[in-house]
Amino acid sequence: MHGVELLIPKLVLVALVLAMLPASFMLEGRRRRTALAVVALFLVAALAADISLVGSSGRFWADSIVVDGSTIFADLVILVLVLVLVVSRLDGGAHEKEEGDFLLLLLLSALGASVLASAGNLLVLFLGLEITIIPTYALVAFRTEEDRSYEAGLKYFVLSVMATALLLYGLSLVYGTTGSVLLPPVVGEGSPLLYAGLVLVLVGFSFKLAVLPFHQWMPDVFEVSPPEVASFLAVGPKVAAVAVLVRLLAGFPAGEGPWVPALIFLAVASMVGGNLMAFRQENLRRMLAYSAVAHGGYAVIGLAAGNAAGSDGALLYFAAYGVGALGAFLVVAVLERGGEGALIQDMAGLARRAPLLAGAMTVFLVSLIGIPLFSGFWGKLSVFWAAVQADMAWLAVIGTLNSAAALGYYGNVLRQMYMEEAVPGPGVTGKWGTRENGMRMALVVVVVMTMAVGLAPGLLLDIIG
Amino acid sequence: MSALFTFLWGFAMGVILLSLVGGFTAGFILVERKVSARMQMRIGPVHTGPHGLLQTVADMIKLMMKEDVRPARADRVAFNLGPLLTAVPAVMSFVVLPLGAGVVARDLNVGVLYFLAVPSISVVGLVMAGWASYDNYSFLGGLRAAAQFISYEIPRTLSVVGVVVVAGTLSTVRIMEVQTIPYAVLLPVGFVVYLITSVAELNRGPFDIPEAESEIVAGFHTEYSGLRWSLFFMAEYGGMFAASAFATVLFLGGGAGPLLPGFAWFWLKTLALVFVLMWVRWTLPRFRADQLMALAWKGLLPAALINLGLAFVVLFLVR
Amino acid sequence: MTGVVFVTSLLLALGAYGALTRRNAVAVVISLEIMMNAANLNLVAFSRLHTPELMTGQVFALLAIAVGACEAAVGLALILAVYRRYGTTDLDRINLLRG
Amino acid sequence: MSIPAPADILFWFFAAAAVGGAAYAVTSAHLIRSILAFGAFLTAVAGEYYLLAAEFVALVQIFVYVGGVLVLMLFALMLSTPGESQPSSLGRWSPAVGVTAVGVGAAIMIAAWHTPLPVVKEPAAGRLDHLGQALLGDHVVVFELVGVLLFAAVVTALVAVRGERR
Amino acid sequence: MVVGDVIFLLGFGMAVVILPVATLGVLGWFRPQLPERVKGEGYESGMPQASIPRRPFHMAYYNFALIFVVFDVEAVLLFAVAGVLRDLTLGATVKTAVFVILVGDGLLYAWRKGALVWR
Repeated sequence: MHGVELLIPKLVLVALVLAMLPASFMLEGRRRRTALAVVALFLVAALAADISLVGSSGRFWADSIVVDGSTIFADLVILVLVLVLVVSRLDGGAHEKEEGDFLLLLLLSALGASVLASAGNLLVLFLGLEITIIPTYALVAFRTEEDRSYEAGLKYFVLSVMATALLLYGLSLVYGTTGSVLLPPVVGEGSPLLYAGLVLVLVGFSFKLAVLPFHQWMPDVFEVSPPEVASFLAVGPKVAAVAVLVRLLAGFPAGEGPWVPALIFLAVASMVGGNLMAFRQENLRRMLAYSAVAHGGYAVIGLAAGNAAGSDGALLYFAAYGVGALGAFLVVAVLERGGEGALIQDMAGLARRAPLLAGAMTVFLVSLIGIPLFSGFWGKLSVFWAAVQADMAWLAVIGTLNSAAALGYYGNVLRQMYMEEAVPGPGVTGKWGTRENGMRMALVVVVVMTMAVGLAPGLLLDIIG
Repeated sequence: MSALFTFLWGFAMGVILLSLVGGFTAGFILVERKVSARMQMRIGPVHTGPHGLLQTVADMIKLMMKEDVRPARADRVAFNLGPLLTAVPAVMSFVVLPLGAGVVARDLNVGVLYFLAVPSISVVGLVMAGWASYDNYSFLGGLRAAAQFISYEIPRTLSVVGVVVVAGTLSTVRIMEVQTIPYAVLLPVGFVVYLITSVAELNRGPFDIPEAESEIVAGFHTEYSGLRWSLFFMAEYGGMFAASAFATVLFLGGGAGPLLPGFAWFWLKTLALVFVLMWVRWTLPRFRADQLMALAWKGLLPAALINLGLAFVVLFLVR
Repeated sequence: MTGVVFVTSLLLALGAYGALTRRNAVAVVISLEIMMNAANLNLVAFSRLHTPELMTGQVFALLAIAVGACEAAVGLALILAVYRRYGTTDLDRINLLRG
Repeated sequence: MSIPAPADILFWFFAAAAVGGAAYAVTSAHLIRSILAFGAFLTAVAGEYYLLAAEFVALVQIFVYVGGVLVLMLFALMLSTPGESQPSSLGRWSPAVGVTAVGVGAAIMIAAWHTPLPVVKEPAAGRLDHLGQALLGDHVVVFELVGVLLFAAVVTALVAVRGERR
Repeated sequence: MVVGDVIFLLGFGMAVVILPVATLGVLGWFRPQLPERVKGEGYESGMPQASIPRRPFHMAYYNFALIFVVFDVEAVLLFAVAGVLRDLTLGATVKTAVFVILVGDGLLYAWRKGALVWR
């Protein structure tokens, strides 16, 4: 087949998934470190292949699979995400006895996200979404020692399947009215039924993107699932969903039609609602969850703008936000393994107890707030700029005000870490708060990425092309 | 008007085939009692009619006139529906069964899948009967029956896939036509898997764990009596005949054979298979529950997959 | 074919109603499957409107049935796991998480 | 008034059965009745598929849903009823949800009413072959990815049920 | 002729359902009906019921049921392609084999996890 090299990142993921079965003997035994390192090497190879593909594009199997700038970009984000998570677990971590299962589910979900990002028709879109979501049901409920993780898993399942059903119904209407399953759909005149279908599709995706008012599953899931899973859920499926949403919306005339106000509503509601609720949280993970809802709102601004800058911006947003969120959850993982409490006030005095860990967390939080020269800033700038271009400057203003407000709750974490006295009790020790070299390496990598993207955002924009 | 005619034709075929299944049940029960008696050095029923031929008729009259007892705490709807949901799909499967060359109620273009899909509803009836009876033996029997049924469903279906791959059609009638060499020769593994799984799906010995009388009385139909109970029997014996006839269609070339007319060959093969099933039942000891499951998942399922691979090779050779 | 959409939208609404109001987790899964089936019926019906020989709608429906079955299997696995810890499948009584 | 074609009569017959079954499944207080009604619903939908010249999909529906998913639900039913078959009452806020659900359904209906749909075409001859060819041709990615999905489902389900009872 | 098939199956199904139900109903007039309290009790080899037959049971049932549903889908999808393999190239057979291997991986997984053991 011509241009098969374009599929290498996906094929590597498939190969890894298939190899997990024999590898799990090693992963759950004494050779765990070696096995994980090999997995990481494969991921690096896939990443290298993905980067070398920048600028090329292709279509496969009767346009079922499309590889273009946004696909390569989404693959990049997903691969980096999985790679960092694998590296962070090199020296153990929670559930290391079940490393094979954990990694297998994670890789399956990543494969699904990669497929979703390159969906060329509605069938592959639906299938990619399901392959992404189904493994996460088990991942969310991975902690057998916690009853609540199963409760969260079940609730997540119910809402997610409901979204799937609405999405499928919407897709069926899109197919029925346009007569084709190819992406982007051939809309032509448009019709009420088609628009009804599109709205249902958007509702379905809103659940998956966890934007208000379809966010209810997010805080519960973030509170009880393993931190690695939370960070994956916050970024991986979402960036893929945005990539495919862009492709879907490309068929519709920009800036008009009933879905534009719907998108604007989703964006504003999540930004405002997410931030307001994040203020009230005492639990660090729930705070991060609600802030993730707000961040989803910012990204939707890009989609609502409906122009090229907006769709690129939405993708860029999740990447830029993603590194910050990933880092924050790695810190959560370190704290959890060190036996710290889950509340924000448990972080009191972290700057003295584990200065480098606190420093890393500071970088991540600053990036999440959106302060210039850190990655998050460029994400926000690109979506706001798109809104201005689309004559929706007021949306950008609301967004900016919200970012300023977010300073409040992120700042609270910073204040706890630097200004408050540590409460005696069990907790993390050492500069990094952990003795695991893998985790330290992962933290350094994420810090470097946050700064690098912050200083040279052009790197990412080039990939989207 | 043709629609009405088709409807009535369907209704008539339903009546005919239902009576046929009823007749088979009566006949096979008698034959089975005789056969098992011979195998155990007994003589079986002899008193009712010449050589005991009317024994089953007497039994049927008795069953019809018996009181229909339902446990007080049983779930009324589910209890009544259980036997129906078991027997009706078994009879429905006869629609696509060619009883001899060209004699078929309706030749559906998805006949093979129909024959596998419709009887799979039976399992719902089994579980429901067991659950609704509100009785420990029934409950366990229903569960066991369901677990066994679903476990053997997969290898059974996969073994048939092999035949479809080679035949290139899903119509039962077409499969008989294109079958120049009996597929039992080409796909011996599939044939064996199909026969074993068919026996197991009917809960017949040596796979009769769900109704093992030494362990759980009569399994899921412990609380049933009279005509309702006989519906379960109809499902079993009707299913036995259907499975044998279907094996004849899929693996033994249908009515193909020298000298005798196709019709005769078809019935000969089918009845021979029915006899084999009875023989097996009264010869082999019962499996243990764990052996039963291990056989299905670790033995027959891989075998069915090997059969599928074999079918791919055969396909390559045939072309 | 407008009739089909009438029927399926009714089924979708019924399923959504059930999924949001039933307390028993198994009943919720039933409601969700009703919603999926409504969409499937749409797909099969629309297959007849556009180039039936391509079978796109039917392939989509087969895919959706596969997805529905997987969802049901995973969902009931979760229900089972919850039952073993909480001793109930009543969603209202499973609420350790706040919010 | 002309006499409606048999296909139309059958269509509305199955539609009524499906809606009736779904309504009963969603509202019945007894879980066993819900499951039974769900089975009736599934069969009615399979009838619609068959009528719409999707006989393969219809039988897959019977095979997978009635023969598989329904059995799984019956197994789960045995869990949910320790003691008596407890009626599972409807939630407290059902009127509001009901209004919303009806609103969504009505909105789709109105949209459908105002959208002209193409004329129904004759079913393709040899459609079973077309289906297989589509799965191995244009939609081969879907076919293989369903394999991945099924694998993922096995892993997910088995991981989700693991762990000891407390 | 699909409509004909449906009508036929409907007629057939009606006959198959109505006949047994009618027989049950008609014979109900002739049968003795002598309810007694003891008759209504569940059968437990002559003793009063010791436990209620509504209890959680063996995990293994569920493991098998979960795997079953997945493989059910696999088997039935194979029918969709099995019929045409004869007319297509070798590539089609390879594609089908890949599908079988992908799902077969699930079987291996279950096997390795010990989910296929009746415990």
